[in-house]
Amino acid sequence: MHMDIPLARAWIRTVAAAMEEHQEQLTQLDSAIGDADHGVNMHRGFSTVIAALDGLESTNVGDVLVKTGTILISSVGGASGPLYGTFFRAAGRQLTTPTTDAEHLLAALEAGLAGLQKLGGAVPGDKTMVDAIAPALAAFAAEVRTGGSVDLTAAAVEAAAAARRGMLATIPLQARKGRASYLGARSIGHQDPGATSAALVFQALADVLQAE
Amino acid sequence: MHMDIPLARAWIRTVAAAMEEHQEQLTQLDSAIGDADHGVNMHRGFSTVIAALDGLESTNVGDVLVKTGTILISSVGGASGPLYGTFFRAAGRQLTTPTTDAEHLLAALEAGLAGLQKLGGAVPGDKTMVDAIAPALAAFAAEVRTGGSVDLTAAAVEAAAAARRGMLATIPLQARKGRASYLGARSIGHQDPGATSAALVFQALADVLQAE
Amino acid sequence: MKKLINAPGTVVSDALAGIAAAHPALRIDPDARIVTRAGEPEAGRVALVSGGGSGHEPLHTGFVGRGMLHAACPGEVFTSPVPDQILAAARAVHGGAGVVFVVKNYTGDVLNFEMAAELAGDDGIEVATVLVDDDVAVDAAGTAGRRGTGATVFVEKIAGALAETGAGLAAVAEAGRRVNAASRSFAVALTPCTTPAAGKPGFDLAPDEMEVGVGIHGEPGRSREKLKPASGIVSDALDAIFADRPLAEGDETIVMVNGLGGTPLIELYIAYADVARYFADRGIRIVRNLVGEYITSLEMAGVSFTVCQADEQMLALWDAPVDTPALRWGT
Amino acid sequence: MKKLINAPGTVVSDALAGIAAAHPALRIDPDARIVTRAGEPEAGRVALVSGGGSGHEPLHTGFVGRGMLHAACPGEVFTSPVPDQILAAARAVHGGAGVVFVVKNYTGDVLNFEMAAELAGDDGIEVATVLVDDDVAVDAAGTAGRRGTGATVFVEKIAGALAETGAGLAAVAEAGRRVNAASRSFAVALTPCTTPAAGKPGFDLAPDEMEVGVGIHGEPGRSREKLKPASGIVSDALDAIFADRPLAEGDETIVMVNGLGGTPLIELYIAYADVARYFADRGIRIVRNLVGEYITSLEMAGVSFTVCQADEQMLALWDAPVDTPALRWGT
Ligand SMILES: Nc1ncnc2c1ncn2[C@@H]1O[C@H](COP(=O)(O)OP(=O)(O)O)[C@@H](O)[C@H]1O
Ligand SMILES: Nc1ncnc2c1ncn2[C@@H]1O[C@H](COP(=O)(O)OP(=O)(O)O)[C@@H](O)[C@H]1O
Ligand SMILES: [Mg+2]
Ligand SMILES: [Mg+2]
Ligand SMILES: [Mg+2]
Ligand SMILES: [Mg+2]
Repeated sequence: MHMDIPLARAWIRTVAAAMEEHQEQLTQLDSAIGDADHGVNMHRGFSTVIAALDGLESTNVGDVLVKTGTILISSVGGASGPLYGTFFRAAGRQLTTPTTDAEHLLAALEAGLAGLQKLGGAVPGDKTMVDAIAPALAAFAAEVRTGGSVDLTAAAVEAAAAARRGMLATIPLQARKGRASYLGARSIGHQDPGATSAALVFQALADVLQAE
Repeated sequence: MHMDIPLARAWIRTVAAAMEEHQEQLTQLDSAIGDADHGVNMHRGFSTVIAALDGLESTNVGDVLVKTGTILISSVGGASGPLYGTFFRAAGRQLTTPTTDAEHLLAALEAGLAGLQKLGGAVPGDKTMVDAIAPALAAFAAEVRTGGSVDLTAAAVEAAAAARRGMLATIPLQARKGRASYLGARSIGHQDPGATSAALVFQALADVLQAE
Repeated sequence: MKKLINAPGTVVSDALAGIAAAHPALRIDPDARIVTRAGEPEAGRVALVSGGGSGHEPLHTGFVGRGMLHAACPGEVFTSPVPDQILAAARAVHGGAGVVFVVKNYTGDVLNFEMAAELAGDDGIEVATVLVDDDVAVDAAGTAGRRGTGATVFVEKIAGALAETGAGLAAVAEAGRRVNAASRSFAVALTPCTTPAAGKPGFDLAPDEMEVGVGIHGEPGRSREKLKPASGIVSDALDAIFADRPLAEGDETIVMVNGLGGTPLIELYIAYADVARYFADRGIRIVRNLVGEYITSLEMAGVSFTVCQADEQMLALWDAPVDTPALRWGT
Repeated sequence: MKKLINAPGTVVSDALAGIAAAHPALRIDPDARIVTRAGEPEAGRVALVSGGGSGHEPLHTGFVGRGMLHAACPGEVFTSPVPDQILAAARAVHGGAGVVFVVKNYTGDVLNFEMAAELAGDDGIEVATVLVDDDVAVDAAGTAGRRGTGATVFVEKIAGALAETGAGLAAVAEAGRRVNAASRSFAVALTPCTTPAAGKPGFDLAPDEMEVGVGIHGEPGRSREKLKPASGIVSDALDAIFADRPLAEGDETIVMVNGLGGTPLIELYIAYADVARYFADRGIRIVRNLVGEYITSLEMAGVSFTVCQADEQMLALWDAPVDTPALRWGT
């Protein structure tokens, strides 16, 4: 299985649908340890993205992701806009061909995470979206680099599961980045909203690949 | 039974105690159809009055009532301050002797009511303190002027009962004076706070006379 | 009851201490309970005195200063001041040219100011009273008469500016009365408020209800209705105002969208956008406006609308400099 | 959720329409979502741009005008603006002498302003950023750093006044940074607030509880405590401020007692009386003050305290004329 332009578009559309579906949940999570806007932010961002993708002439997979990131930056605001925006843009910039295989996609997503971390300064354990994305990419890498077969779908399914575990693992953490860090020890016991939306991003990738 | 200066003081002290005891009730009644201050107003007024009476050299019964009214005017504010103040001042001005009998007291209280009505413009049925005071004085007058004996205590007991009936009779009325009138038909079904405090004034008179 | 106070009984005196500390251009007499401009009395100049219950801040204390009031006498929360207090204010600012009392039409305010005017007369102070009664939610018939609400701010600003020019007592009072006659208000509450003394809200409202036609004392309004969007609240309020005093295309107005205490400014601007649209649709001009909190009901959430049909004199006086804690413009 | 709005999704654009209608001295670009002074850009003059999430009004839109900001870019409620918006603001007011970004220290604000600064640099606009981080309720270690709260008002006033004198980019930014370094804040909430999008309060508080050390985004604070009288709240807040940045007898300060949105002015004055007493007891001088609502959290009841140790330059710039919707004095 490779990722081509239609598949990349389907991924982003599925992310958008997931953000819409989970808008309320993300906002309520953000209400507990943040400022109650993460759901609206993600929904506003991705619905702007899919409207913009409709008119996009893309010649390679990266175009779709770069465009996604650019639109996120210009429509979301907050912390998550620049962070997710940078993630997609930095990933997209690596994908200069009409289709891409698991290995290249992984490298691109790793570049995305590196960009996100460089911008936001968060490391795993800080109780942020990084706590879902980093384990997702580690699981993806485990499939791609050490597994015998290089099955993109299987890698994405593993990544989604790992993202979900990472998301749940944010619950006992004390936040050290973002708004939740202001709460100190009171941030413990709450699931991070950004890690939750990140798990949705990887679940969407697994979903569209499995649906193929 | 006559009213002398100590009895007049005892009356006002008993009124003050009643206002303190019923402060909460008066405020809650005023909360329903007014601005939630009648209890505090009456309590502030009468506690200022009794402090001032302590130092008062009075040569006649009227001094006590005039002083009461003057202090109410200068310490209550709101509608009830000038109205009760005028009632006691106008009544007191009629009582220029060290003791007074039922007939003179009645005439004085009638002068008080006249002053109050002249100032506030309310007539019986407007859902105000007048609805307790007017029937109280009518009952008092019935005892004094038409009864064979002229028993001040009996007259005061009748007056207190009539004031109470008048107070309860304000419940079904629609207010036409004071703040409650702003509510229009929504004032119906609530007991008037001023009629309630007025009933306390007459109950206090009956109480001190009966205690003699 | 959650309030940033020290004790229910010291709310007004504690706040006066804060006003004294915050505003060096004001003089506070804590015993007489009056707030005046520094440097009073100023000889030969008509003085404006207003007052009423506390809990409506910035009214009236926040409007003491050059171009507006000379003195304010704050009563207890939602309780009009006593005559002695009003008299003390009149004495403190009387410069020999008379004193204008700006009185909101409530039985308590009217009676206490009346008594004070009598006492002031005994003192040789000439008093003229401007009664403010602009609230169209109240029928004048069968009631204590229309309440005085938002127009009070307009009356105090415009009459205050005229007094500043050296105009005489009759002229200043007349200007205030003309502003009142040209003004109408209407208010809607989204939540009740709690007086420190009562400790409980004046009424209960379901999450989808509002009180329509409320005053500024936390009392229930004329009716309870289902909550509406801002545009619906605005058009109901303005319909009521214009039904009472119609305006024609091209008429010039001063409009105030006033928060009742608990409504955030962002919402007042939303309401003002709807007000501007309503006026534009009818070709009526808003030539001056105030959007903010000017006359409040403690922490009540809600909004009041005041419309004044303004003539040239009113506008010139409106634009005249004012320098008070709550209203300040011009040089 | 009871709000005077038309729809949760149009809160910011509706409010901008209201601001546009209410303030003829401002220009609103509804598409770019920016508010600027009329007559921008003014050639050769350093421009101040600020912005952040909406819901803190009057901050920042209410501080656009002579002597303060040149532009504000309001984001969605509690959401920092996007880079395009900030860039549009910078372009609209850039007079060739550079632009100062006043940025409250939140991850979102910092990142979006950073991106905008990069884009502005590509456009040839020189940008200097003043980061505001005055909230002592947050430990800088192990967190996203101290939040920017009340000191923002001081920074915008003082740096804005300096820009008005024709000072250069570095000097204006440096003045802003000095004000921030000299300022500390602390806030306490008595009730939560509800964002239009969430529809429910950010936390629940029992009738006898308060949240201590809150920010301005409706989030819970550092701790929950039993409600105290105003004097206790004031001394806790000022103790925290002075523990972080001690002041000595005779030091001169500018102090702000700021309502978070739902607290009536009468209560802010009560708190200010306690503040004045606290300072007097220590011989520290309050030489200027603000009491009112300047930086809010929607309808949250509560209060924030900001103390700035002011030197002569700061005081002179503080006193310089300012003419904005929410702050206005001088000629
Ligand atoms: N420095 C950071 N690095 C990575 N992720 C971060 C950082 N700061 C915040 N986040 C993520 O952003 C999420 C919040 O996003 P959002 O609510 O949209 O923005 P804001 O916090 O500005 O309101 C957090 O739950 C967290 O996962
Ligand atoms: N015009 C009037 N004449 C007689 N009594 C009146 C009049 N107006 C009001 N009252 C009485 O005053 C009472 C309210 O007193 P209070 O609450 O102390 O003053 P306020 O209405 O100014 O808050 C009413 O319940 C009513 O009985
Ligand atoms: Mg958030
Ligand atoms: Mg009352
Ligand atoms: Mg009252
Ligand atoms: Mg946010």
